[in-house]
Amino acid sequence: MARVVVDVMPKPEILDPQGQAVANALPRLGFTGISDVRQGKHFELEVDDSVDDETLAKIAIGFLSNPVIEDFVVRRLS
Amino acid sequence: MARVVVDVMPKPEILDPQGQAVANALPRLGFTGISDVRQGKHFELEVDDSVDDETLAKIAIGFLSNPVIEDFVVRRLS
Amino acid sequence: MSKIGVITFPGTLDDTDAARAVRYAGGEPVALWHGDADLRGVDAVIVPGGFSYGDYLRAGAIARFAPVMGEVVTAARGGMPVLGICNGFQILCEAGLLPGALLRNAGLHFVCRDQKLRVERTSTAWTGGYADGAEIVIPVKNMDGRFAASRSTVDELEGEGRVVFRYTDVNPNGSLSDIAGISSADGRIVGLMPHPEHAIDALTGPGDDGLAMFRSVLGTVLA
Amino acid sequence: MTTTVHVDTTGHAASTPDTPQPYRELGLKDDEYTRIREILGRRPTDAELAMYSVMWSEHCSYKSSKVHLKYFGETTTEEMRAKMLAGIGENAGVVDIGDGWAITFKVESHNHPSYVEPYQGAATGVGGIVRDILAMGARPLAVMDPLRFGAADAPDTRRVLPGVVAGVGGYGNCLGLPNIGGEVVFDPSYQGNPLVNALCVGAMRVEDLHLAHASGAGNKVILFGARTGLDGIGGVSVLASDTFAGDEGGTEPMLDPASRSSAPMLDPASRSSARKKLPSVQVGDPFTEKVLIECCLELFREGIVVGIQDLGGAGLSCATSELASAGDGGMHVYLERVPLRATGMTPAEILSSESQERMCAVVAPSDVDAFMRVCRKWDVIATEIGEVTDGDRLVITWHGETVVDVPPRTVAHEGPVYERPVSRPPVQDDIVAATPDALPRPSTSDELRAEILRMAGSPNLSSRRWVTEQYDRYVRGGTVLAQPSDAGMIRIDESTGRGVAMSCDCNGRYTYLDPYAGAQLALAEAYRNVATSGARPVAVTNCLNFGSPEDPGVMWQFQQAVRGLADGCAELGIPVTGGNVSFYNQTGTTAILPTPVVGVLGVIDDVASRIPTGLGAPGDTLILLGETHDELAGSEWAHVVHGHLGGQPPVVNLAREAVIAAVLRDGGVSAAHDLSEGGLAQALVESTLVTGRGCDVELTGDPFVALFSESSARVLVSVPDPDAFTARCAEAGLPWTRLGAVSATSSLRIEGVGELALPELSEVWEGTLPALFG
Ligand SMILES: Nc1ncnc2c1ncn2[C@@H]1O[C@H](COP(=O)(O)OP(=O)(O)O)[C@@H](O)[C@H]1O
Ligand SMILES: [Mg+2]
Repeated sequence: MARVVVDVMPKPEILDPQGQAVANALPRLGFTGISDVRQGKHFELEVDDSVDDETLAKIAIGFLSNPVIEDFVVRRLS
Repeated sequence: MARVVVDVMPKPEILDPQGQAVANALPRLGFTGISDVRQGKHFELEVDDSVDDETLAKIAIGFLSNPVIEDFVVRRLS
Repeated sequence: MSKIGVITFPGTLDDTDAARAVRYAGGEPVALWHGDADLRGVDAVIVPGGFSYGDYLRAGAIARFAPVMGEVVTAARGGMPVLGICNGFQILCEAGLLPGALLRNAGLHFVCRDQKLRVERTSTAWTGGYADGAEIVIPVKNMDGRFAASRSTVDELEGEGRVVFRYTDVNPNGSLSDIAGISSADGRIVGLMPHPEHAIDALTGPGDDGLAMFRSVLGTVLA
Repeated sequence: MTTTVHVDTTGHAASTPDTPQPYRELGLKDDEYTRIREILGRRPTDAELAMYSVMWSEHCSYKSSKVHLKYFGETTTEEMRAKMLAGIGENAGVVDIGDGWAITFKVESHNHPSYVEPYQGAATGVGGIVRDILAMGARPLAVMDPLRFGAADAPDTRRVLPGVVAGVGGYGNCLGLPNIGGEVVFDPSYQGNPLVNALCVGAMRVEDLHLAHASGAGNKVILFGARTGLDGIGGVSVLASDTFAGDEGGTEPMLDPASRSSAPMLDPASRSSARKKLPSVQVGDPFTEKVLIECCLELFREGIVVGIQDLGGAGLSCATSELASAGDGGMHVYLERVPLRATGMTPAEILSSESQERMCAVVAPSDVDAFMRVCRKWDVIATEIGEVTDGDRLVITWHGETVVDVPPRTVAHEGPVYERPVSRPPVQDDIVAATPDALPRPSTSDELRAEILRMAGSPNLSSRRWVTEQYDRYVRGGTVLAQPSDAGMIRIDESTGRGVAMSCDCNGRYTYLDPYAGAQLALAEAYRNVATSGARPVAVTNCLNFGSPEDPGVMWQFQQAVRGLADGCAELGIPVTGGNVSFYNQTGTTAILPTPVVGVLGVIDDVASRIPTGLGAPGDTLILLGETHDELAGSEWAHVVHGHLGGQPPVVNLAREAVIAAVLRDGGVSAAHDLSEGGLAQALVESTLVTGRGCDVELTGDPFVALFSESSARVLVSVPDPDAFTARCAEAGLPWTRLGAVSATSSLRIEGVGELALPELSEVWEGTLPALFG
């Protein structure tokens, strides 16, 4: 068993209104010094040891993210 | 300038319909060996060096997450 | 009578409405079930709106793997007219039948309003009944309606005249180039965010501007 | 996780009578605990204590309100009852609307959870009321959401309102239910205690009515829908702790026990002690509920459901005890069969879990296979968890050991009943004496014009578009009227056009000034809104939101409101078919404005004959039905311009309301809009803006009173043939005033006041909520 993390983020050229909304709200709440915010998704998977990296990449690219608009990163936690 | 990552996840005891939907779909797509999926949010912040950890924690707990139903982790990327 | 299939996925909501619109237009709606790899002999397919699988991962991301979608993709590649409305449009994009993707509305809220559109292309299976450049009002109602694609994809769509509907007045969701609906190159597959099936009479909708879409396809498949 | 679950069996309880139990932490009083011991002849087990405590809470047992609610029954005549197929006491009221159709509708509160977690609180509020309607055997058709928030510009309102609205929309939209109306009201008294009420309407064929009872020994009990998790077990988690935190003992209970458990926003202590003492916030899964609805409807169609009950507050405790109590036998539940989402849950936790999207059905053994087949088709988890027995006990076992053995009626229907002290607060005299008569009034035309604009842009009167745009009002294709109409209207039968209209209203300021009259004014407004759509009002539901029942002044408000509402319904001849009570809505010792939200259901034979809202065609004559008096106490004008609240609310005239309704149903009206908060000025502003047409109006009498008084029983109508129409008014004894005419211009022109161009008005009216909430 391993824990695998997949982070999916909007591509840099894609408008990210959610991140934008957070960035705009922070100064209003009195928090300064944060110049940019992007918001994406964070998945945590419990994975059998039999699942190899190639399979994980397939899951991430074909399902958890849409390559038209998103990038992803897969990490195995020890 | 530093990049800070905040991952916000539904608390373990709280229902996570999104993660559930992904977990249920995987076997139908032919991917086996994944026993559990949880889905949360992933924020990437560009932060001035003046912003200390305490401030980041405040932002994470009071704004990026609702502590009643979510846990969060803050990481500074070097 | 021409048979138009209407797919129901778990979480589909506007299937009865799409079927009603087909009936109003003079066609015979046929219910198609997500789990059956069977189009039941229909002449065209509507992928209706709703929140298939709750839209939890990404709108349309799970539904596109349903057994019935395999059949839809094959039939569509063979020229069968397919209309994706709202969630249906999102599913067609996820399935690769139409380019681009639909993202969270720029305002971050669900938006339900009577929306003005311009019909930009009438040489499709679903818009033949409209006058060129016609201005119509039909409801838009969605959370993820912002059309996004690479610059080159948008240029290609514009260049080939594949933008079928454009928002006029206001852009409700931040779609690129005010795009409300697009088609495949041959005009047989159309996807749009607004809901023509909710504009088939003035009693329950803003008018009946949507009815022509269902009449158009009946003309197409009869021809 | 390898938690060993410590199980307190009935045998163990009998042999350890002196074990101290945390009944106080669970909200039970000493005498209530004593009564439980008497009923059982021993101390309750942990699981029994969990069941009794939650079922005997104010929220589930109505212990403070019962003695007053009886009055609804006492004032309902046989004639009013004639069309009522189910009434108070069932999951939801049901009325026969003709042609074999039955309508079921109910409103419920989800106030406190929506303060703690606005999105999920509101979402699960919608989910809960929809399951109530489903449990009657009906297809849910539409929802409404009466909402109350603190001051519009208060920072916390900026946190709560967007979340609540997104939650109502997120759940309802995903469920495919059109939102056909509601309310958004701001008042500082709701600061820290917003009201989130949710209403659902459903329809069924009369013969499909399913009532919640478990009968027929040998029948199976099936739990289906979502898995059971640790959601909302809140208070009950003290049972699983080894040591009981006594820190709550001394504090005044501000919230009812059912919701108090969710009060701690973040209890640092709870983090260390693993999952113990969880806040009772539930997360909704509208997709699962949508599938559950379709699954249930298919089960009903197959005719294989003997009884059904939704799982809401109090979860399985409530469902099993109510099903068993209402049936003719006992029940045996094998608790270990319940599909769980978390490991190590104790029987008490499983019984108290408020996990959403679950239903419980009673099914004949021969139909179980068919039942399971339908559930599999919809991917709904279904588990046989027990059976109906021929005894009279509810027995719950856990891996063969008995953890509950109780007479179910004592849990579900024979909870404590309180006669709380009732007394009219001494300050009430001062409140009534402080009339608005001395407040400075605008008099010049410029002042009047400016006041119209100021009122139109005030938070309570400004356009609700920012809210309603987040709700799908089209789905299902049957919505005939929704915002901005006075009432929502849906078509029930496509072949005949038969439909229903629904409105819910309350002005808490009126109720504060005079709870008896205020409740009647709420009824009058909802009734009038329904009548204005062209429908015939037939039945009433309510959601009574009040402060603490332990405050005799609040109890007086409650008692007066119930009496006012019941007497009003009797006068109008329409029954109260159900409702909900929400007490403990207060911050500190300050209660909210008493807020009895009243929902009125109307029937229309053919929705094609509905009356559109706003103005008719240019040239149509504008007529004001009813009479205007100098009535500004509790008005929006006094509130917005002077921050004043005192005096007597507008006079109630229910007989007049009924005459107006009858005249409107007769036809001859091209459009209508009722007058309520903001008076005629606001009705004109809204009517012109929603139709985009102008009008020319001449006022009679004092122009200020004509514009801003809130006299009840008034409706603005457009009529193509004024002579015929006014002749009918005269015949019906209905006073009317000719106001002017709909014009082909785009401005509202009021003689002696001036001209208001629609674009200017629109900017003011539409701008307020977006500016506040983005
Ligand atoms: N929370 C809400 N949800 C849905 N519709 C709402 C909500 N609040 C207001 N509306 C709708 O907006 C319109 C105007 O509301 P309001 O002025 O309160 O109506 P009225 O005074 O006739 O009761 C009505 O159609 C009402 O149903
Ligand atoms: Mg009204």
